Amino acid sequence: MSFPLLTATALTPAVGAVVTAAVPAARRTAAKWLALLFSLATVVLAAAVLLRFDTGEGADRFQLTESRSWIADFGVRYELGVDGIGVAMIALTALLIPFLIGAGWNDADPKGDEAPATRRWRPTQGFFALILMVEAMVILSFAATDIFLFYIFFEAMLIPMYFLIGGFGDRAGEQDSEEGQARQRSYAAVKFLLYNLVGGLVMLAAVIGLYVATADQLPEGTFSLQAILDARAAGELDFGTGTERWLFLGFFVAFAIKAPLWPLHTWLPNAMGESTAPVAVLITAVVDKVGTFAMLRFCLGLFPEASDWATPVVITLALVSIIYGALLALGQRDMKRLIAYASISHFGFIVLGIFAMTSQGQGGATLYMINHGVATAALLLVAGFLIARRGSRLISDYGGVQKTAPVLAGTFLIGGLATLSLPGLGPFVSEFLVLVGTFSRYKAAGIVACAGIVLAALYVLILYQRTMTGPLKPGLEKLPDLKVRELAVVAPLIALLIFLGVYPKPLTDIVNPAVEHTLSDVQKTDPEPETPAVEAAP
Amino acid sequence: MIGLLVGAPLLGAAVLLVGGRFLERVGHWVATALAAVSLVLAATLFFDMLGREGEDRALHQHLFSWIPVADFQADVAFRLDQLSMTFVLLITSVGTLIHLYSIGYMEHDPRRRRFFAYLNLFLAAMLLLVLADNYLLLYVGWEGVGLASFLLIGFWQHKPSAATAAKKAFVVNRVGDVGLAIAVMLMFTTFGSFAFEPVLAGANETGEGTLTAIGLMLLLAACGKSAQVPLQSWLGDAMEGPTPVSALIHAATMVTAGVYLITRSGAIFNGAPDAQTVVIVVGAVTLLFGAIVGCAKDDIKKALAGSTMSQIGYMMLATGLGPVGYVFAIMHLVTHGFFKAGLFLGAGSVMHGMNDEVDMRRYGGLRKYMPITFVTFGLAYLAIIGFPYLSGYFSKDEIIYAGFSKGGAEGWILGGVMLLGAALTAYYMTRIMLLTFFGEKRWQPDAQGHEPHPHESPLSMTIPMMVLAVGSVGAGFFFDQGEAFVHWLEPVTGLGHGDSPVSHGTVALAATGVMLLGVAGAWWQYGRRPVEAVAPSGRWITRAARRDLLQDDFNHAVLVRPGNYLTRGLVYLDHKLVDGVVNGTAASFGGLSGRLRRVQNGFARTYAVSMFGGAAVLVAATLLMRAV
Amino acid sequence: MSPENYLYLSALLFTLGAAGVLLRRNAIVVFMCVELMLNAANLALVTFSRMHGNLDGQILAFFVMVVAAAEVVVGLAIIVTVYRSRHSASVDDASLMKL
Amino acid sequence: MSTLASLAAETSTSTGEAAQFWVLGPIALLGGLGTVLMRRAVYSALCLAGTMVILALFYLANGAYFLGMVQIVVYTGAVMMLFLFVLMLVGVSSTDSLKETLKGQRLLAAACALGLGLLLVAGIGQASTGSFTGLAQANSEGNVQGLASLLFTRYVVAFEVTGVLLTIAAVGATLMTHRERLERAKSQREQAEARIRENKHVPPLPAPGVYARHNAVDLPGLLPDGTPSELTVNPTLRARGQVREVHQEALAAVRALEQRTNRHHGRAETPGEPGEGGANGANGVNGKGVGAGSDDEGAVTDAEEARK
Repeated sequence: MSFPLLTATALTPAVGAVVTAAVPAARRTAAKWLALLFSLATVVLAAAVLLRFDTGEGADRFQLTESRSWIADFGVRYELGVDGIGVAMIALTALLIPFLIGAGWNDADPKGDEAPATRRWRPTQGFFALILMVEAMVILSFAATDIFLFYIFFEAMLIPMYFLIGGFGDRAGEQDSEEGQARQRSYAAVKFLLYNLVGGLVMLAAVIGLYVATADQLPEGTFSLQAILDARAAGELDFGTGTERWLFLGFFVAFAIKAPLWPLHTWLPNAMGESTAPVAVLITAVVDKVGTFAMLRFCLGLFPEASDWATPVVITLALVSIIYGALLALGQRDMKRLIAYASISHFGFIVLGIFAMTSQGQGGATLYMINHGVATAALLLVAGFLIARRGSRLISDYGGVQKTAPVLAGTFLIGGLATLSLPGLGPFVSEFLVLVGTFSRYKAAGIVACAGIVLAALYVLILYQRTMTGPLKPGLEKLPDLKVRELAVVAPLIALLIFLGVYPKPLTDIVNPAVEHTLSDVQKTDPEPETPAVEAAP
Repeated sequence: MIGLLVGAPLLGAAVLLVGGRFLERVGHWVATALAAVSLVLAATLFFDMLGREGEDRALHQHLFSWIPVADFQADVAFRLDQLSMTFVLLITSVGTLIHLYSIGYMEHDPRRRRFFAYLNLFLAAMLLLVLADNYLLLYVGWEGVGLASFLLIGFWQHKPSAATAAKKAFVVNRVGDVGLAIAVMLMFTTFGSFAFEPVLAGANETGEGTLTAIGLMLLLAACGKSAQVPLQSWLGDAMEGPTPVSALIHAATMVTAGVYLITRSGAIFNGAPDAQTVVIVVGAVTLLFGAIVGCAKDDIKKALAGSTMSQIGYMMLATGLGPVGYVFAIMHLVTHGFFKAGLFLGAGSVMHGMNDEVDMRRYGGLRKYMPITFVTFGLAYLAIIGFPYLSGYFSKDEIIYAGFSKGGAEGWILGGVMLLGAALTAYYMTRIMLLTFFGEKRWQPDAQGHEPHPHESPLSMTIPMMVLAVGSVGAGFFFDQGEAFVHWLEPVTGLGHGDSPVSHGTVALAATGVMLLGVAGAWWQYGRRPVEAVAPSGRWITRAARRDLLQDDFNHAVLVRPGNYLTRGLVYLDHKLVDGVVNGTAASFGGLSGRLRRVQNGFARTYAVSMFGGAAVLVAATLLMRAV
Repeated sequence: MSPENYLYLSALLFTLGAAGVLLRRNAIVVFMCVELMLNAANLALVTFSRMHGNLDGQILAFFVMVVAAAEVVVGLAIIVTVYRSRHSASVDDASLMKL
Repeated sequence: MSTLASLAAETSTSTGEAAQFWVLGPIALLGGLGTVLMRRAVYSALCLAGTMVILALFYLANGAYFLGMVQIVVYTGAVMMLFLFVLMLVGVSSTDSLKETLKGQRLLAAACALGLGLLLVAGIGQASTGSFTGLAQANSEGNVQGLASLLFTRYVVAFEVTGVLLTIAAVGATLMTHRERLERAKSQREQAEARIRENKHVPPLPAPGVYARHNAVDLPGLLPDGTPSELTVNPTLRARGQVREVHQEALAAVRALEQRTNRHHGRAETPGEPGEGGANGANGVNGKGVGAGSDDEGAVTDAEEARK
């Protein structure tokens, strides 16, 4: 354990947050550049993590581990370590944040009436500092292998998110009055907080329960994932069926709220609708992923039997989310809410893949987390640029945009195509893997999920048709095309999408071993093909 | 080498899309050049292939491993055998010609660069589709062409009708794609792979049930892409796109992908007779459906679209017949590619000269004004109606013969249906011909009030038409020389010989007979007397046919409207029910606490009461403890 | 008769006192009722001491008296001051315990 | 005394003690009831005293001679007196109505008290130990000595602590009730000057009972227009809320009388004229003046006589 690389990766944005927040009010631009700088530094460190991670045969599961005693009395340790999935997620997080900062460059500037001199305008510094803070928390929760540690960051994340949602809205809601929007915003923020806090408390109970369970079976209670897994493997640890199921539920509910699974999803559309585009991306592409990631790592790893027991229900919920989210996306009048519901549908796919308990399903789910992150970022950010130009989130306020802003329309279309998982773009790979993985174990579920594909095509194309094509809506004649900054934000994302769609092998190489580990935790193996094909010539 | 085949147009698309303004001037030439490059590559590969013998004609190229997850091994690998070779030649040649044609056709369009980018994109996707070595890669091409057609149909986005048509096409295709996706999954779960060789080899020792399931799913996909009933509704609207697009995508190449898919999966269908029956039925139904629609349309492109559907119906039916039909399906596909492309280009040329007027009742007597178009169009016309010794004659008659050779009652039925189809084909094609080029001129000033001045199109447009005309005249004859085409494809598709109750000659005779019948009927109705400029209301069958036999009304009533209600209802429920429950909980907690607050009224004696109550409870507790 | 009667008596007195505390509003009377309860307790203690034949009970009662005396002194002082400020000795003419 | 001692020494109760218990016990209970139910604090205080005395007797009967004495001296003597003093200070005659102000309080209180009582009784019944060892050898060398030996050996610390407690209590009580006078009291002269300066109540405050049909010190005088004025009553009484009501009939009678006299003198109706009212009032006051209702008639009659 030489240089604590993971800690450094997580600490950089945290430090950045402090530094950014400390910049005096007048020097807004400096704060922005500082934030960008720190986020880029994080990217570099994350890249280092990616390189240092050994994907070879027989490489141990958790790498770059760090372990210090923290609260000795309860066996809480500061334990970090990443498996393939963790590495991928950390990379995604670190990669997205600079784009978000770039996209939100002017979102937190004092708007017209509120002059920078007055104290009451929303300080830019705070905005960027909060974003960096969230990044730090998320990275830590991806890296934490001590359950209690994970829980802490899992919850602490909510605080900066709360302020980001409640404090910085795009002023383009359906309601015109400033107060109305403020009320909507705070409603959304409180809803977000309450939902996640409830989940968190349930999880806390489960965490404590877990500790007790370990404490009276092992020589001393522990929160360490690795220790518990080893004890399980050695047969020293076995929560009874009942206990295990309760604990599983405790964890699962929390994660199901975080990665909104029907019917615990209603906070997402509010939160995403009211917050600025970068924050919305932060919610759906980064923070929510912690939920699905945690399902994969903790729910399955710690409670295999219970997961097996719950699978039918979870899969049903996932299917409902897929169809339900897509249908509601069809019914939305508000661009960002539409994307939010689309995300709910996609999270349905992720959960489906995770609980299909096949290597394709779980590998696909992991890829899905990443691809969905990038795709949603692309789509949502472009939508954000559009909204910022027109000052409205209503789809009905747009039309024929491609005439005045072809590049914007084009990028929007590509983002949309990624969302409907067109082959050649990243999401297709993951979605198809999830489908195959599900199908190979639960045929019916796989087929039902396919309906999601068609619906996705519908809501994306209808959105595109209504906003971008047709005759130009009055008031849009002067709509400017993407600026250089905006293009610089979107273009790399699109390039990344294409790369992930054409050559995802590097990613799968990282992810596969981790998935194998998870599968072995739940003692599952892929179903065999019915009639193994005769070996084909290359 | 094979990779380059796909790569060249892909590169073109990328360059043109990213390239930006300064490519405006040369963009179309770049695109055409790259299309030509792939054509040349294809030609060289073709001759190279001819150089080799029977078995080892098929080429494989493994580029890189695409999605490796456990047993799920998807590679980017190409397979170039006679079947794909045929398609590659068709696609690249027709594609290049149409690129050339578009240079003239899109001359005045400000977004020409993008148009060519899309065309290149389509070429790349289509080539990928036919060259793929496994079904997943094929799926990529499959949706790729869907995307290209979406972009090109909706190319004139400012027209809401175009945008809607594009969306419709993509969504309907998506339904078909789901079929293909499920088929791939089934293959994976059945054979543990979805590359052609293992799947097709494994098909022999797999249960018929599975094969039927896979077959039906593949058929669903084919229906989507090839506009077969019940997923046919998008093709008519697709004519909103620029005419070259209609010619390339919605006549010659993309819509035939379904036929390719089924032929490629022949082994599976051979093992699943039920699936084959369904294919036959679909083909037959579409054949008549398209023909009837084609008879009623006054929009020249829509009429041609109907004809396309019907012709593909022929091919489908042929593929449904199994090894007997595969070869001829492909053969008809190729010849159809030539003459239908020719027809569309002709139609485009006509519209070009008539200020984009599409209503045939406003044409008339154009043969004097645009002779070249007339001649080429005419040749293609003769080809499609199966005029003896033109290409249509050979391919179609073979299919009809194969139909008869199914044997028994089915054989007769199929044969009859196809003959009827042939008659209808002759009818509506003649109708188009008469309405467009014969009779006296019926055109009027358009909305802007300026009289159209019909004129022959520039060379860049007429040359492709001539080439295609030659193709549509000669292809069939050439293919039929010593059954060259049959021998060429046999190693891939296999060849079966049914015993037909009727001889080749009889079939040919019958076909020609009904053809003449159809022509006569059309002349009787449209040739003898002048045609009125506005369509008569006609009988119910005509009206229905004008509305595509109510397909859209059906979809709207059965799918769209209920869907709308469903979504609206769900939105309401989500707000009121799911969200309401949560908010309700919150509210109830608030009320409860408010009520509890009232107990704390601040009066010392109230608190004293609770104290004593507590004391009493404690005493009671102790006593109980003692008692127990 | 058995000395338990004393206990019963003390119980009754205690209850009476309790009732008084709960029912009366005049602070002084409330106080008296408290005294009554204390005395009842004392009676019980004395009886116990007789029962067990040692004096600890009486000692305890003694202490109770002392404490009671102290309590009375302070309590009455409080009452007087409150009365000075509010011109009333009622315990609930105002809900003092609510902000 | 000795008899009592002999009684207590025994391990079983004598009939004499039984008689004493059965006679005094109910009285003690009555006292308790009185304490709780009497409307006037003074009465309840007295009832409490009675109960305490009886309890003292019971102590003696139980062989707790010292406690018995202490009970009488300290409790009945000191504590109750303290109570009475405070009562005097706060107002002897102030009666608080037994009307319950808190909703449901009475019900709850009754329930609690009853429940508690029942439980206690039940507990005693359950825990009853029929036999009991008398205090014979405990009190062998005298009850006081016995207590002392315990008090100064085993319980010495507690004893000291209670001592401290008492001291603190005393100091605290004085501290609380003692008011620091910041400036010296105003002399009468100064007060008068102050009155002149702020020109309020320049003449001395009106005497109570004036213009009323009564000259009791706690009866407020009537203003010329016939409304009673609190000012006329001594502040202390006011503070204790012991100002007596002026009966409405009385006021009505006064008004009626004035009207009649006005009519008699044939003067215009000018109700509430000081002079006249004053005359009448004075007359009324000087005349037989007890009980408002009755002497109105009297006043009327001498008014008639005056006319003839």
